[in-house]
Amino acid sequence: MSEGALPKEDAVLRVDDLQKSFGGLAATDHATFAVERGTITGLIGPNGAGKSTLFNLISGFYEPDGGTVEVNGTDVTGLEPYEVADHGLIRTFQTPRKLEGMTVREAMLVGPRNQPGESFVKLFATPGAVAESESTNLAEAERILEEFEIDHLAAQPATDISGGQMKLVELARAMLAEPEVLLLDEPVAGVNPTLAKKLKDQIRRLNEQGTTFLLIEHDMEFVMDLADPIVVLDQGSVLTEGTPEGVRSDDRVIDAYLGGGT
Amino acid sequence: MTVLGYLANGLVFSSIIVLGSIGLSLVYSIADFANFAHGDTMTVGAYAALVTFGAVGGLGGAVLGLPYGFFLALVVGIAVAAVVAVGTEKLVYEPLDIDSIGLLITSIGIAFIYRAVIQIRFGSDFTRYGIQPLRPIEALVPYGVRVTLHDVAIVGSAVVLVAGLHVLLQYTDLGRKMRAMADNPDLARVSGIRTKRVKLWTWVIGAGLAGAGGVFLGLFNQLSPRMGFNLLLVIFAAVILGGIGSVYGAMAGGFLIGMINQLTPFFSGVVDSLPIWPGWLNAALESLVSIEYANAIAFVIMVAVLLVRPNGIAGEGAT
Amino acid sequence: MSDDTTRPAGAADGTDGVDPVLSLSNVDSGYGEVQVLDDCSIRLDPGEIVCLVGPNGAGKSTVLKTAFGMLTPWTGTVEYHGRDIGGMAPEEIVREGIGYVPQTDNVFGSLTIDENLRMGGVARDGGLDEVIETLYDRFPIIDRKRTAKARTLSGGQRQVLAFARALVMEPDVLLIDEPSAGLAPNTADEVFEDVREVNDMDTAILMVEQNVTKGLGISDRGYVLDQGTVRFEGTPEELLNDEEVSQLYLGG
Amino acid sequence: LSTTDDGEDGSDGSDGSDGSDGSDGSDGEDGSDGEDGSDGGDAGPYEIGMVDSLTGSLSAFGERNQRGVELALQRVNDVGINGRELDLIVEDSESENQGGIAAAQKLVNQDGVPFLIGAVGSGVSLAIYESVVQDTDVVQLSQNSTGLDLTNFPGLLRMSPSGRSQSLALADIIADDGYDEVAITYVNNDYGQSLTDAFVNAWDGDIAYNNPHDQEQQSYSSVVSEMNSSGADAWLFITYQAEFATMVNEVYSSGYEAQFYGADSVSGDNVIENTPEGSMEGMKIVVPSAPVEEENYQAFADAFESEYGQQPTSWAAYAYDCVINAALAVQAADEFTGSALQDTVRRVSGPDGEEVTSFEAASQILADGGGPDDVDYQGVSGPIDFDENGDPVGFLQVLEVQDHDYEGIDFVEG
Amino acid sequence: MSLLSDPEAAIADLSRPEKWVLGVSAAFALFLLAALLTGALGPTYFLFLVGLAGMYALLSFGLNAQWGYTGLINFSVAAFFGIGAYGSALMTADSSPIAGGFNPLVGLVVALVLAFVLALLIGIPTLRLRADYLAIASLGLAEVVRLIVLNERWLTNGSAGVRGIPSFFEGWPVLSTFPETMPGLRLVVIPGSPILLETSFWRASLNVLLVLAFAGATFLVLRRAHQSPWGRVLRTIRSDEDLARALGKNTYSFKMQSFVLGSLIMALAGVFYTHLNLYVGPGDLDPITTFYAWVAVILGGSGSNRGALFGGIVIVTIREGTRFLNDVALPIDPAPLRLLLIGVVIVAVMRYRPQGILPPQRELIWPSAVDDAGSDPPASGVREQKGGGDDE
Ligand SMILES: Nc1ncnc2c1ncn2[C@@H]1O[C@H](COP(=O)(O)OP(=O)(O)OP(=O)(O)O)[C@@H](O)[C@H]1O
Ligand SMILES: Nc1ncnc2c1ncn2[C@@H]1O[C@H](COP(=O)(O)OP(=O)(O)OP(=O)(O)O)[C@@H](O)[C@H]1O
Ligand SMILES: [Mg+2]
Ligand SMILES: [Mg+2]
Repeated sequence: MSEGALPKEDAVLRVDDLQKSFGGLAATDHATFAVERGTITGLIGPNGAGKSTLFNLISGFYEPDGGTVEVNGTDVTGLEPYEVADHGLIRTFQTPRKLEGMTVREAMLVGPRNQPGESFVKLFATPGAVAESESTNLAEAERILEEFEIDHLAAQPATDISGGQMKLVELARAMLAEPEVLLLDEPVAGVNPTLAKKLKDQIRRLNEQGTTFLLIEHDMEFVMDLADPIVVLDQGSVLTEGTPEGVRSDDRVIDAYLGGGT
Repeated sequence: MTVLGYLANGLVFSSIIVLGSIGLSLVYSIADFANFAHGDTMTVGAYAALVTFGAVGGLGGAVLGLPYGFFLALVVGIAVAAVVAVGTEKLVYEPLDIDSIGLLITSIGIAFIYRAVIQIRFGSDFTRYGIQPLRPIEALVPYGVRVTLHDVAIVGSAVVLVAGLHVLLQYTDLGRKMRAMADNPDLARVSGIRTKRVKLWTWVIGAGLAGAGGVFLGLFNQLSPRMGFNLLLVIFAAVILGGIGSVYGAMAGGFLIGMINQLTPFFSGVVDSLPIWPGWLNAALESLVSIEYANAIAFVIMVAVLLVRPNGIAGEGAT
Repeated sequence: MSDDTTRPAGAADGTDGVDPVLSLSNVDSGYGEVQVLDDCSIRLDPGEIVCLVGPNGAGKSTVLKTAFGMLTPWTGTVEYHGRDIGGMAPEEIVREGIGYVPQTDNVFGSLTIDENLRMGGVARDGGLDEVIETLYDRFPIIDRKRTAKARTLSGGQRQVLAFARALVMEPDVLLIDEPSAGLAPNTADEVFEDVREVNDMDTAILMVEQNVTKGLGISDRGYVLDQGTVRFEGTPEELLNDEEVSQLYLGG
Repeated sequence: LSTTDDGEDGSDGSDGSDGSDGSDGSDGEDGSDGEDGSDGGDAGPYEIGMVDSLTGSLSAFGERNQRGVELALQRVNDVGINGRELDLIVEDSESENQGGIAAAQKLVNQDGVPFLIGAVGSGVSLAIYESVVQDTDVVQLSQNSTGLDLTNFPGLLRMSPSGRSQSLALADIIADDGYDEVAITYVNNDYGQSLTDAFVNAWDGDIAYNNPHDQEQQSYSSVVSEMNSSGADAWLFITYQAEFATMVNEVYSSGYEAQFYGADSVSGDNVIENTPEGSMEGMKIVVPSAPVEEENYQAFADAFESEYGQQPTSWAAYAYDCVINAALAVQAADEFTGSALQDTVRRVSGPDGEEVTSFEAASQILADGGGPDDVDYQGVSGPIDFDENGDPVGFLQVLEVQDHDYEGIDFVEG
Repeated sequence: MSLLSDPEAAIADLSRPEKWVLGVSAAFALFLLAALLTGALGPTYFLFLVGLAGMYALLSFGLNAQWGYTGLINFSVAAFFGIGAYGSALMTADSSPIAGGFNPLVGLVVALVLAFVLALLIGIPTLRLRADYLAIASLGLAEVVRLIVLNERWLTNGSAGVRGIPSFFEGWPVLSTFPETMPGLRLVVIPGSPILLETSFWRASLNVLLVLAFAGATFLVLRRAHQSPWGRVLRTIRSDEDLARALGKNTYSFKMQSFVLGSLIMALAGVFYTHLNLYVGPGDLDPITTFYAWVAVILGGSGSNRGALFGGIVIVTIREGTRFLNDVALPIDPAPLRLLLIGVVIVAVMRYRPQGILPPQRELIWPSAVDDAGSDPPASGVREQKGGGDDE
């Protein structure tokens, strides 16, 4: 069952024998794999295979029925999401989260972690530091929005944008958090191909700067181009793991996932 | 009084609460706001029945110690409450373009208006239906149960109404449409559900039941312009306890709250007789579990229940 | 702006003399005071599959919402079989024979799969059970979860359910917003296959897709929308082979 | 702009009937201001204020008050005061402190009334006194408050006698009837609490049950069943009519039997109308009253009956007397100011002077050149005669329910 | 409403609803001024109303910090208000059954500490759970607190209430005797209707001073806190708590901070109330206060500090202004009529208020950062800076 779990030298994220069931359904079934530092690891699998569930388990949103999650060598199993995030792991959501009553710009600025201005005391004790970090964050936010070609939306209410734009905001915000590991749940579903291409470059660039990615995506062109290795999940457990070419030509993967068309 | 007796009293009182809480819950889930005018809708029903009963009086024979005229008045009370609610929806709520908390505030205004109109028309003093109160049913007294035929009629009618609602929700499409609307009104329209119509039906049912609750409350106790409003907090507690937006939850919650409310003396008896060890704790408990804290006890129990069943007793409500 | 291989926007020159089933003519539309569509004209002929493509925020979803009465056109007309339906309420449009699958929030989370499908058929006169059984046969992915609440479905499963829900009415025209978003490649293929099949049963389909290759692949015609205006219109081959279009919009 | 030195030094003209002379000089100015403010020359009406429970939990009492007020205003304005009318500005307390204080603030500081009738609940009356009236020379006369605490505030007058005398009387009556054990339930507010405390002090026997109940509950069946379980045969109710009527009905339909006793506020036509025949038979209630057979009460009752089609309640009578007493105070005073009224309000109904039973008669004496001490207005609710604490001399009547109606069986002097 | 240096530009900069509100407010202020000058409105009474408005503004500030910022549904506004009122009253009043006679400042501190403890007691078990827990628990809490105050006579005097409360400035130098030492003034603006300013007027002015100090300080603190990353996290929680958690925010701690902050402000309103009315009773814990605080916050626009202030004023206008409508002689019973009017006004405001009366749609970004970054500041984001802070 864990045949894909090759020993990793420097795993930034390690999932070991993770289990989670809903009612009778084992959404995650003894899943074991590791994400090596510096990689862009793809996570693919049929609809309902348990990919998003796995994200929820890793990031602390679900409490696993069994197994462990390690981030940077620390056991984070059962921690609160914010504690997991403190260890440098940030995730995005498959269905974009709408921030009612906020502009896109504000919604972006929630991203950076440990802002001095998030402490009530510091607001009054060291307003200078707050202002400074706020300026930096603001500039950074505007820069990323520009790169994502949505800077014109900055002052728009975050709920009044198109479906694809929401996905972009979600991704851009996660980047602002400057995580060590970024878990992306279908970042380009619904994103225009031309823009998706640019995002690909973005991710690659961030990766070169040291961010590790774990990426769920059904757009084969996108994953196969970007990710190496690729983990294939089926019915809650790891079906196989390998290079894009290897996975692409694996019969079981073609059967369960890719289908004849690709 | 025996436990059985307290339970019987609780049953009667719960029947009224249940009628109120179902409507509140329905409106909450379909029209998407906590209707603070719901208690006063009960009052509207009660007074409409008062007028009708005054006009027709002890028409014909009697069932369960209640003249036929009373049942006619009950029907009119239900109808008037429904009509008033539908009118309010059409005139006030529908044209509004605000979120649910805005609707909530509006409903506070509506509640004031209902109450004021009733007070202008009927004065603020209390009154009763001109029906001779009954003595307890002799056969039950030896068991410590002291209920009258009227109480039986209240419970019976409530059961009939609740059963009718159950059939309506379960065996007609309306119930499903209501749930669909509660879930996602836009998608409901996209699916072809005529949401305005469903909403009107919701008001008819919810307010109708409230009207019935009001009439029974008048029979059980008395009528005054503040009667429904005074019950509102308890009804809210029942709805929350049952799981907001769940009709069956509201039934269960109403039942439980009504029971707890009537059982306080029993609880205090239990506390008195328990050998609670640190003396001060015993004393504190004895003074706290007493009749003046009846409502507080109901709330504490409600919170305790919720800690065990976080989504209300009915499980998941429509969120 | 346009070149030889593609016809310029709005030049709907009475394609083969057939009357369109659904047409938007010179429509302006938007949300509140924000204009999104700007003089937008789109037609759907009987039996066609038409694919709308374009950047995020171009107004593709807005076209569908305007056609389906979720938004009222500010100017211009929406015609269905030659009748103006602009501004008619969605619940009535469903009864006219148009179906719609929204892009987001497209299932009733607190209802079971079965109830979701039943809700899709509230405007039907009869034969509901049969249709639903057929749909279960066609989409085993949801057949397995009939009594599960829709909110527990995975993203892809939801998409399938939403599609099936719209089919319960056996509509004449189907508007679909990004049917393949979030679907596994094989499931996406199946859905496109289904779209084809539904189309074979004489349902005209207007579809928004970001998976341009596959989307255009099954379509008869395509429109490229940008900033609320139709920039290009043509057959899939024409659009895919056009350098500019492909570069700017199709990620080629 | 000019500086006035208004006589704060007249501290309170309330502790004696003669303590106001010192402040006359400066108040002359106030007097004319008051009139200017109330948009009238000499022909304009005298404006006084009233805080009443028109809405909220005591609104039924407010309604009863208003009937008495209306009748009294008719009486007064049929005759007139120095050729002018009396105008009563009524503000709603919503039966709450906050509302009551706001109402009084408006009346005193906005409308500038020198005479304030108010309020119903003892708590609200005191709240108004402490936060609005205390440091001014405005006269406050509460129409309905029977709470014992008011006695400690001599500046706060009231028309209804302190509940203490009722409590003492009740203790005597119950003991005389041969009971040595009693179950008490009282409404959980200042009124219920203080009357019960006084009763408990005066009562030598056992108390089997003594618990408060909240107002406006939809069911009191647990209360009555606990009273029943307590084993006492004498049950004392210190509560309001609506609550009491509910309890009687619940006692009746539970089949309990006991001898009932009650304080004044459980009596009323509405209780009789809304309880079954025989359910309260033999109940004894102590109510403050003027001796009922007296002609002025009869005249009042007849007028009330013909106006409203029902017997007056004591609350209507109190409010009636408040207005008449105020009107007489206004007529007897040299000027329309608080300090002048402080002086006359006690004297026109005080024991000195000729006993009269109507406004018309009293007004006549004053018009004929009589001073405030030449008149002793006898109210329809009693002889009034405020004592040094601002409480009236109460006459109590003992009522017994016979054939489902109240019959006076005895008088007790307060 | 001073719009500082450049009024014209500032006005031009306002959004439509803001102009509307500004216009109406200005007209209302003029009306009040005229009424005051002509003697139609008694100055002492007016100051009392201002005090009340300040009190409601404080309550709505408090609720706004909970509901408006974070989406915490608190149905026990009256309880925190009551705790503040009783806390101070029991420490200072001479009739207090437990302590009494302390300086009102001690009362203030005790009241705040009590509110703090109570907020923790209810927050700790409920804030970790689903959102409506707080709604339920607070609904119950309000009732429990009210009943305890009503029934525990050894602690609170029970239904008799606490009286003999000194004014807030009792024992302060100068201020404690200020009202008595001020001469009575007589202003004649319109001949024949002089305006009298006497002791009660000066006493009322002190109260207004106090409430302005309370509300002003609260406003400043809230404004800084709200327009900051802190406030932004709260708004994120309000909209989607999961998202905030995913981004590494300790939402439990943030919710607790917001809850405690709001509760303290409500208690502050209670402290003011105590020294305004000099009497507190169990009736002051009536849920109606919670009602009105909610109405104020919603009318003003949830999440907006200026809105909360505005809401407080509107409530007083609705509640006390309707008293004047009784002066119009009508053939019906005036009392329920006022209730009716309050109802109609509430409905009408909800119906006809221009969308987003003082909308909360302020960008929650540290103001100076917007300038520093040199990015084009969104019109709405900085506006609060320019005009908003100075609404009276
Ligand atoms: N909260 C839940 N309760 C019950 N079942 C759930 C829940 N969440 C997920 N499931 C079930 O677990 C399975 C895995 O779901 P998951 O969302 O992880 O799939 P996925 O791999 O992300 O699919 P997709 O690619 O379609 O998003 C599905 O069958 C789904 O129905
Ligand atoms: N509810 C709304 N209120 C206001 N503006 C909106 C709303 N929804 C969308 N918009 C705006 O309308 C424009 C068009 O949106 P639309 O959803 O039609 O885009 P789309 O072409 O479907 O994009 P996508 O491919 O990303 O789904 C966008 O710029 C968006 O910001
Ligand atoms: Mg998924
Ligand atoms: Mg779209």
